[in-house]
Amino acid sequence: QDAPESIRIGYAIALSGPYAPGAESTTWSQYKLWQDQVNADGGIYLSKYDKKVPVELIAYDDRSQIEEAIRLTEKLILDDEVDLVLPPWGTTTNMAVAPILNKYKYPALHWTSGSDTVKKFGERWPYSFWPLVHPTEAVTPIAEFLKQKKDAGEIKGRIAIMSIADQLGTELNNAMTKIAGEQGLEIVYNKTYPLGVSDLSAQINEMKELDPDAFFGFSYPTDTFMLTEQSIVLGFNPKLFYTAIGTPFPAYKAKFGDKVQGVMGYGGLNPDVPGHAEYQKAHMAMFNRPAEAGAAGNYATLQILQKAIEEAGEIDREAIRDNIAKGTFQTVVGEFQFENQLTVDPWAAAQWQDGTFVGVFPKSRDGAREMVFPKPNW
Amino acid sequence: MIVFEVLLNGIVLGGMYALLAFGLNLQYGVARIMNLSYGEFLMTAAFGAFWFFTLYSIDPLLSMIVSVPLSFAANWIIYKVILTPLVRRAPSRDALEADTILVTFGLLFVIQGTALLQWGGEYRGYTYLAIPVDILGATIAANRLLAFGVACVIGVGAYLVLKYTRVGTALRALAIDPVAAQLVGVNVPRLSGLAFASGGAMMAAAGVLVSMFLSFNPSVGVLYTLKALIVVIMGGVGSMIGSLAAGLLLGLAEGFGAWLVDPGLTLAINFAIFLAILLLRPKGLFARA
Amino acid sequence: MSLNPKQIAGLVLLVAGIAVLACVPFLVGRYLVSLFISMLAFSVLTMAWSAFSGPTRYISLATSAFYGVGIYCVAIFNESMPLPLILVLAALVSFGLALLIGLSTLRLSGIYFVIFTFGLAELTRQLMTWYEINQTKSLSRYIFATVDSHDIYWMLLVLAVATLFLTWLLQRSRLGFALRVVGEDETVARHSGINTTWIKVLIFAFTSMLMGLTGAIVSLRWTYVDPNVAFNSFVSFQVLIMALLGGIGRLHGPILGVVPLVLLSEYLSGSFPYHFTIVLGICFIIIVFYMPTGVAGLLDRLFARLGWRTVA
Amino acid sequence: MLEVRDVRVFYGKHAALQGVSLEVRRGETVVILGANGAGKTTLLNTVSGLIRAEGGSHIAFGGATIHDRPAPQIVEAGISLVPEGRRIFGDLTVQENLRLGGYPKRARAREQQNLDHVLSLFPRLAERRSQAARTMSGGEQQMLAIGRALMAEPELILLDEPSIGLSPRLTKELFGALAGLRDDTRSILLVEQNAHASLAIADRAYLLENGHIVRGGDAKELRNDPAVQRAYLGLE
Amino acid sequence: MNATMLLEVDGLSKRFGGLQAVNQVGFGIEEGQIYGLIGPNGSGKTTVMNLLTGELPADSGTARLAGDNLIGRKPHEINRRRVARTFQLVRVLGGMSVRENVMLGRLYGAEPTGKGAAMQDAEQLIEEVGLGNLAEQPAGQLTYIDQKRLELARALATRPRLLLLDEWLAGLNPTELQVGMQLIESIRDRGVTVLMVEHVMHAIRRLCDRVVVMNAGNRIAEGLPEEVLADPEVVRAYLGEEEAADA
Ligand SMILES: Nc1ncnc2c1ncn2[C@@H]1O[C@H](COP(=O)(O)OP(=O)(O)OP(=O)(O)O)[C@@H](O)[C@H]1O
Ligand SMILES: Nc1ncnc2c1ncn2[C@@H]1O[C@H](COP(=O)(O)OP(=O)(O)OP(=O)(O)O)[C@@H](O)[C@H]1O
Ligand SMILES: [Mg+2]
Ligand SMILES: [Mg+2]
Repeated sequence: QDAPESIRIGYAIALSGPYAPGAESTTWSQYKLWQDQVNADGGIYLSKYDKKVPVELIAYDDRSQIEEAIRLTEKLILDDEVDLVLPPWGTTTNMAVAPILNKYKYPALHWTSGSDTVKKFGERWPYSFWPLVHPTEAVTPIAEFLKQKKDAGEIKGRIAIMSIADQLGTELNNAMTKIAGEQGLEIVYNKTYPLGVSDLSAQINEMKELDPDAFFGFSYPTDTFMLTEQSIVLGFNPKLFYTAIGTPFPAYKAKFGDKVQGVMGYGGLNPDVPGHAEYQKAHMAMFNRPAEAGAAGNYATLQILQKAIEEAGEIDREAIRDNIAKGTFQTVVGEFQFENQLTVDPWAAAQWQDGTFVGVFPKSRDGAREMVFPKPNW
Repeated sequence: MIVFEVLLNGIVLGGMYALLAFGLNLQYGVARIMNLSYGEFLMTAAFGAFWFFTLYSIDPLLSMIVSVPLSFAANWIIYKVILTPLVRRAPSRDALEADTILVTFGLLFVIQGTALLQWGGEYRGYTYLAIPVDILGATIAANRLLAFGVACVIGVGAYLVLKYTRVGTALRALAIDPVAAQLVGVNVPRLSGLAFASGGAMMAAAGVLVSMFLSFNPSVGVLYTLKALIVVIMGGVGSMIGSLAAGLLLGLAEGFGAWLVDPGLTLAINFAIFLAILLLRPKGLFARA
Repeated sequence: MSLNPKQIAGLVLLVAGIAVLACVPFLVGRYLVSLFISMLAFSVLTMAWSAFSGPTRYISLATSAFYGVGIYCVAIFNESMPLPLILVLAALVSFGLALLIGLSTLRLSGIYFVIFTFGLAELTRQLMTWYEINQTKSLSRYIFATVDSHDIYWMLLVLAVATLFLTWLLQRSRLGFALRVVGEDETVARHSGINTTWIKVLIFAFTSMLMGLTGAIVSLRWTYVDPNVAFNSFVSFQVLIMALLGGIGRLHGPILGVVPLVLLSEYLSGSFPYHFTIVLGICFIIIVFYMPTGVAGLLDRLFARLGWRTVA
Repeated sequence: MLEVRDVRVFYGKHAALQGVSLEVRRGETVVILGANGAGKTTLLNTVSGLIRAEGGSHIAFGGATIHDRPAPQIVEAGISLVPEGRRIFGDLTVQENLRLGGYPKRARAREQQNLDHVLSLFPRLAERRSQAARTMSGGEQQMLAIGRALMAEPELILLDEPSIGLSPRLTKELFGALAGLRDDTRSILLVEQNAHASLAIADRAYLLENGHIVRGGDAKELRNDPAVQRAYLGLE
Repeated sequence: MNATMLLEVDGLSKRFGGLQAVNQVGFGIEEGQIYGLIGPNGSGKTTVMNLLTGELPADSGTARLAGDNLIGRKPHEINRRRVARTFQLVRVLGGMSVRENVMLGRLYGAEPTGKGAAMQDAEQLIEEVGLGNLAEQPAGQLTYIDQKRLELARALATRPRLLLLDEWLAGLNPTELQVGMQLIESIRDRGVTVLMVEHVMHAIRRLCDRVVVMNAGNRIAEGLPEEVLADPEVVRAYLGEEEAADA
């Protein structure tokens, strides 16, 4: 049997509309980078034909609309008959296309969706993998850490929470509230705010009055930037300062400079693993900017996929799925292994330390750094 | 004390809302163009300030010297090249509105798409004048205070110009009846273009100021357009003081709503206030006569 | 009612067209079916929108509110209620919401009405978000409906045909006439014995009900719903744009806006994925310049040149 | 000073003016009579530059060609129109409407004098200076429209049925004022249905029918002409 | 007042901000009459019409049409109680044809019918007001006078008992005025009571059975046209000296 001319991989993603910027910086830039690198190397080695086969990407614009994402995913599968489908960007859209991918038995690693709810979909959607850390795992180790500090008498164990009124923010808030209760931490402030607010200084002032030990902003990029700037201006200096999405962005570091020292964020990576530096170099060469942690993680999922294909030796989607499910993968952000389609011990939280965003939890992970605590004042 | 803090924050935030609205008010209230690509000029100017600042360490305020006239010129050209033919051929105001909505929607797409390709999707921001200023015990960021100050200057300035100068009166006349305006010797195409371009210039100024304290990416334009629309309508089309008042009201509502009710409801409260105002005054706070 | 030969021909064509459309799922692949679903959904939304906003010139941006209400009826009750009942509920709730909105907008006109409806839709979304977070402690809902996309297609087709028929009836009726008068001059309408309040609110609510139903049916294809997805204000704008492109005030205008725009978007998003918005934006500008009366107007002129006249 | 030669105007296919020629001399009051739909408004709008005439038409003012100029330039040249339906700026105050009348550069220097003059002509406007024009009564609005046109210091003022909606007393005052307006430099071109009053103050008159000038001549002569009396004066 | 009164207005008042536009105005119209309402510009005549037709809410007062108070009702209710009006600044439905404009009145007014009947009646009314050959024209393209005719036809199509005309004769030349006046007479002759606001004294004298005069919101005189027009106060406020001499 002749080798295929190319491995045709499709994706329907937000190339325009409100999701487009996020999708660009985290996801589809990585698809392009990966394709470039794979093809520069001659392609993916398929043992069945003993040949390297280049990757061909087929892109559609879902215009940030769910309905379109569903339709175009079907189009990729039925009309273009692609070999594989790469996932879209964002929890919402990933959830929307997962049933389709599973219906047609297309394996996918849904990187940009963090939600505790996916845990119950394992059996329903056997072809879907959820490599990112989910809210409960993301906050548990931090709460445990605070508990230790409290027991050691270093802090009183008072925490303040603000969360954005979106799925991830809400889940993080719920998870934190629950675990804080279990760990005997006191929540002194807990408020949500809607997407699109442009001032949170009054809330920061309120929190400042309460003098909490730790602040958790379960936020999205715009508000991550805003919470940080307003906290600096108002001199809000809890010992632990956490903002969720957007914290690892190079733009965040660029904006706040050395002040980011000690700020914590969602997820994480180990920048010291082999390959990471090369990856960053290639990223810089292609996009003229460093890759943020989320983008690097997204790139890692492509490495996993590639390895799974190589192990299958042909485009056999069932085999690829099984390979992902049972393998252990070394990637540019660290090791991955799946259980029930969820990452075993994913990076939960990271921290800016000396200009680099590095994973600090779970401590058991290879390359986990020691926490900087308390965070130096702004 | 906290009351004062909330009040101050509300006012300053309201100033920003008003700042967003002035330009649109000129473009829609005077030049009669519903410009859906309005916010894109804010976004572009914000990027301009960002690049100047990060690449060449040029003060964002200085960058206005470039971006404001540039935006003026760009809007002037858009008005002359794209919009004037539509104004000419429109048999009625409704028809013109339909055409301009479609065209500026297209323009929005073009600008936003180009920005995404050129500048990538990353969030941008820089730190400028993020220094606390103490006002009677309340702390506020200097950059936000600056935006508020500029909003007041532009708002009151534009109001005075429209109300008391010859050109201002001509602009208002033009907004009411372009045909009759010709009969008193008003050069309608030129003044309309001027109003439209000035609106774009104001938006660029707003963009630079807002970029000092809010992060942005290529898709934020639409959000600002919608915010501006709400403020313009709430204040009354064509009334600069109306926009200022509406902006302040929204800012205060947001501040006090967050404090007294729930931060989660701030935007809901904002919309509710907007709706309530329109129910009481169907043509906005400062409806024409 | 007697028909002239041309009308009979038109009718036959229409029935044949519907019959062909009904067979589409057997004729084409699943993907094309999903394209048709898109077109049908937007056709219903745009027809319903045009039925009210076309003649009255009250441009509504509240489409997303009713659409979202329909979606949420499914999201909330899909586990606990049979589908037909949910659809009835979606219709009733969106009708009720529209009555409320309609009654509150009576004193408004022009751009004030437009932005007011936008504000209302956004308020709905904000309140829904707040309610979900504070009451259910979760923003998301899941829809696991067992409805095949073919069934969704047929449901939408029925809805579309019903909408077409109803808007046709409306346009010919006294009520439709009164709506046009309202659009021309409301003062004259009132002084000629038209109860403008009642007519506006009734038709607004009725067309909104159709939007709610569309949302309910379309959402059966979704899995994940949250307020931002369901009450996406972009839908309101898209419907407005499609109606304007098609040409307002004609029965077939909405369809002439929807079909080309969906096809054009489809083509562009495949051919110029990374430049989609730019090309589409340029297309819009070109369309406005060269098709000042919308697609319907263009066809009229084309047919006129060929010596025909369009039906309806 | 105003010379209209062979002016033709079409609305789509409908010919509203089919070759109209007339002239207004300096210091003269000329009235145009015609049934409704004859094309009177069209003629005045064409002279003011609001409507474009077909090729071949010619309009000159003070020796200079003006039919190709935009409306604002024609105002600058010294022609002001009091348009049909008044078209005052409803949302502006009376005072602002009047000041706008003085917007053309030609009239800026003497704005205050002109304003005083207009206010003395129509004292009601002085009383209502800061009222929004929209809320003025019909007749008050008419005064405002005339006042606004006078503010531009026109050499030729075109009036399109100025007496519509005025009370008998004001109509009289208006015609009195119009008679008073004329002096050696200022000319008036008047379109009026009130043929009695207008012929009384006019020097010359034209009859316009279906887009054609059918007669023209001395106002007194026309007033005594039985055919004119039958058609325009309502006398049997 | 006697039993044949169709409309009895009493104590009608309306204030705009600081301006008392209508002040305690009262009068009565007998069925089958033509009744004139005159007064200087800005004296409140149009405002009275707006109050009677529900366009503006009255501050106080009543207006009984055959005993049924109109004040407080909505315009469409008043119209369906057989009161129709025209507007001082013509209002036609510019984008609709002349025929459709008239059909409107018949489809919705006091005796709503179906489309067929409305079409027939409309043809007849169009003929009657002299727009016979223009039925297909968009109303917006008619001349001013023709639009006024059209407004009248539309008002008549609603089948009024009382017709309010606001300067309907304004802008007609003397010859056209003759035709217009005949038209109003013929309307009266078929049983419609008319209340007309008019500045054309010639028409007031010829048509009106009674006249009421307003000045600055107040009723200053009422009576037969000759009486009223000779009243020194009316002369001073409204007619000006010369006209009085003529009369
Ligand atoms: N905008 C227009 N579109 C089409 N036809 C028009 C338009 N304006 C005027 N007409 C037609 O042109 C002719 C002349 O109209 P014009 O308004 O000049 O008459 P006029 O003499 O001023 O009449 P009136 O005494 O009623 O004011 C009329 O037959 C009218 O129907
Ligand atoms: N909406 C309003 N707001 C404020 N003032 C108003 C309003 N409507 C009318 N007026 C004022 O009320 C007075 C009466 O107006 P109205 O229109 O009734 O006069 P009229 O008798 O019909 O005059 P005309 O003969 O000139 O038409 C006028 O002075 C007018 O300026
Ligand atoms: Mg005329
Ligand atoms: Mg009046």
